Amino acid sequence: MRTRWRASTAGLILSVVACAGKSAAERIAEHDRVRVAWEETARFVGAEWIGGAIPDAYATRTLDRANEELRADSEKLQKDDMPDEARARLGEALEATRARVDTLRLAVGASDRASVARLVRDSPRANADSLLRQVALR
Amino acid sequence: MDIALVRDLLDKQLVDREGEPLGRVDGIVMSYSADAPPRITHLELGAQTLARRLPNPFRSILAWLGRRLSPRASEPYRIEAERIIQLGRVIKIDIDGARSAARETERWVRDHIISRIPGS
Amino acid sequence: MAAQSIHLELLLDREVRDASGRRAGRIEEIRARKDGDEIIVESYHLGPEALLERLAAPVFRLSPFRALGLHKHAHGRRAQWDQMDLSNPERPVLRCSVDELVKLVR
Amino acid sequence: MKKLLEITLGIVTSIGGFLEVGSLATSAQAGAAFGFQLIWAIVLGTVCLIFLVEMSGRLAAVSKQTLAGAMRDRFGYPFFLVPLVAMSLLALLVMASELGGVCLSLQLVTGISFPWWAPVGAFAAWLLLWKGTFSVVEKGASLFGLVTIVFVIAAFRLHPDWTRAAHAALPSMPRHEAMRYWFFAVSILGASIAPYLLYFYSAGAVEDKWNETDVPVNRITATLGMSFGGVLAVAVLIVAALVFVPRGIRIERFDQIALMLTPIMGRWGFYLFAAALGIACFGAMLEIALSVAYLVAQGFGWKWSEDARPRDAARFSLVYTATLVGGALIVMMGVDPLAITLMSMALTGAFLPIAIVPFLILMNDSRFVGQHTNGWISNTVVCAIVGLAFVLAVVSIPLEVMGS
Repeated sequence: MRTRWRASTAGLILSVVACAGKSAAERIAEHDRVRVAWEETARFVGAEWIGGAIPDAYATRTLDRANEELRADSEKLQKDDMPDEARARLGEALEATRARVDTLRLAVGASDRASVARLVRDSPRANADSLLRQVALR
Repeated sequence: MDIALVRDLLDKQLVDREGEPLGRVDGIVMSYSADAPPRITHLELGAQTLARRLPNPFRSILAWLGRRLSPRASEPYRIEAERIIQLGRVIKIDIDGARSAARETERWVRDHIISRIPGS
Repeated sequence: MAAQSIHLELLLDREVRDASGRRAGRIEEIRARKDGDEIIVESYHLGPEALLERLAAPVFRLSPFRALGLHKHAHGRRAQWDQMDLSNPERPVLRCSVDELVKLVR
Repeated sequence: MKKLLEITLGIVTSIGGFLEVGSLATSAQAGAAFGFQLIWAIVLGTVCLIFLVEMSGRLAAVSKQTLAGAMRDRFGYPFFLVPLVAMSLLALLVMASELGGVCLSLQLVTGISFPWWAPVGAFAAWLLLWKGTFSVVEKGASLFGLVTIVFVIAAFRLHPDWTRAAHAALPSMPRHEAMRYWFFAVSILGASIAPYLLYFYSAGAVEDKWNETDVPVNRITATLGMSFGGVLAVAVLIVAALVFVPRGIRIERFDQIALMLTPIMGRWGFYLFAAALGIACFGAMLEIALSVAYLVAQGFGWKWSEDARPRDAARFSLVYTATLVGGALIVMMGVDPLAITLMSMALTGAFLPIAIVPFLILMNDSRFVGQHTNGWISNTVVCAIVGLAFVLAVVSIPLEVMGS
């Protein structure tokens, strides 16, 4: 009797946790948040590196980290269940961001300040105001 | 003087004549006979005494471990109840702590591990 | 009868029944008298069944809990040394019935 | 003069214990993700910590017993093992995250990757405990700990909207990512109400030979010391909010947090962040190692004293050495420090009842604290906050683990 009782409660707990997991829309938003977070981190590193505020070792290591995280997230993207159209769009965006981070990483590695400045200026900037409103800081 | 054995004696800190810690009262041995009031004969310290107080699954494992690791150290150490000088926040025992077997493990750790490390 | 040595810490929380099998409580405290070098046991204090009450007794005497009346039924009973048969420490038995024990209200 | 020394015990306990890798990481992440909204969790944690630290000091002053010793004395042996085992395992995990913090600060400064620094950081902490005395730990940590004031300076230089920050001191419901919000709330509570702080503080009070006359000073020490830590954590949250939110950066890894001060102080900001992180975490490592040693030694009745030479308190010294080695091994496995930190803080939240409930029973037992037993205010405040932390942990940990 005891084992049957334990099996049913385990089933109950798992189902509660599973359905409370994230809906497809949330997963898409999550992937987008991760992409923006690392794109902006890369921009921030580039800007501070040009300003001479951070050492080269830190800048290259953090850009490598950004690259790894974006690759890991796109792998996770393939496993998440969501409409294919959204998966393709997100996949492209992640890939584009990763490419930009990679070029920035190479420019910093080569201490090529001019192209770093250009890359930082040109990459699409997150909308600061909307973000501040989202967390009631504006 | 009236004593509540669990509240005032069991698990209390034991110190020797100089006030150096000896351990805690892990066990109390009582001599029981049907026709006379029971008398407290010894206080007991040691890993084996502690292991015996655990619910069963742990008791056998720890007792086995104690025997394997250091049979001599885990031998319970008994102090005659007559040696109790003073009861209170700590219990003072008429013993020279440095040489008493209660500090067996402490001496073992000191001689075999700590004193081998420079600057100890 | 030869004296038998018992480990007092193993008596703790042991359930005590009287000769007819009625429950008298669990051994919570043992009172003794120290005269000179001798420590002589005088009585056994049997606490309530619930372990939590014994541990959290001081908290239950606090005003918020007192209002709930938790402290009221956390009473105990006292068995004199000659009322307790410890020949088998695993199963302490009273030598009298539960009602003959002194009731204690904390 | 002695009273002044006691106040330093409060300040050092709060620096070593309050602002460490846990509160730094959770405050920074919470600020970057939810702006000022989670300031209430820091305030709540600080209030609860003030009560708990005051109590552990009062217990030590009145009963001349430390928290661990009193727990063994009052609850007896088998029950004492539950908090002992729980707190020691938790302390090992928190020790690893603190050592991770020290290694990261060294990595920031030198560029050499962090697992290599683990043996160096652990050895330095061990050497200080091996050769130093309690007052060396106490004075050193509080002196160097003052560098953490850099976060307060940075917060002021960012001219935050103080009224909005004050509003955030009142609890509010999340507007987005509810599970992550509650996970951060419990991690912040777990980071601020660190049980090892209580063992360290009470042992410090006994080692400094406090007595009943010190009870009033103890109240000031606890309030001043812990509020000092609370202010630092709020400052970290504010700076993170104002630096990362407008840049759309959500913190996933420690590396990102290091950028926190650079926009305000340039290269100085980068190195000051590394120094503040390293020193705060190093102070916490010393406190955790000592706390575990106090907990075990006092629980089993061994000789315990940081002032004595290691050979005179052999098993006590062996325990803090083992704790440091254990922490180093976990870090050397290269586990992500932010992951260890967040999980150990959330687990602390879940373990709080095991650490705090026995403590509450002691503080209401006149046999230990004489007539200085708890007023109903401190009892209710602590019960409410510990209950909240436990509920939040039980709700948010499984979902966060499933989520991430």
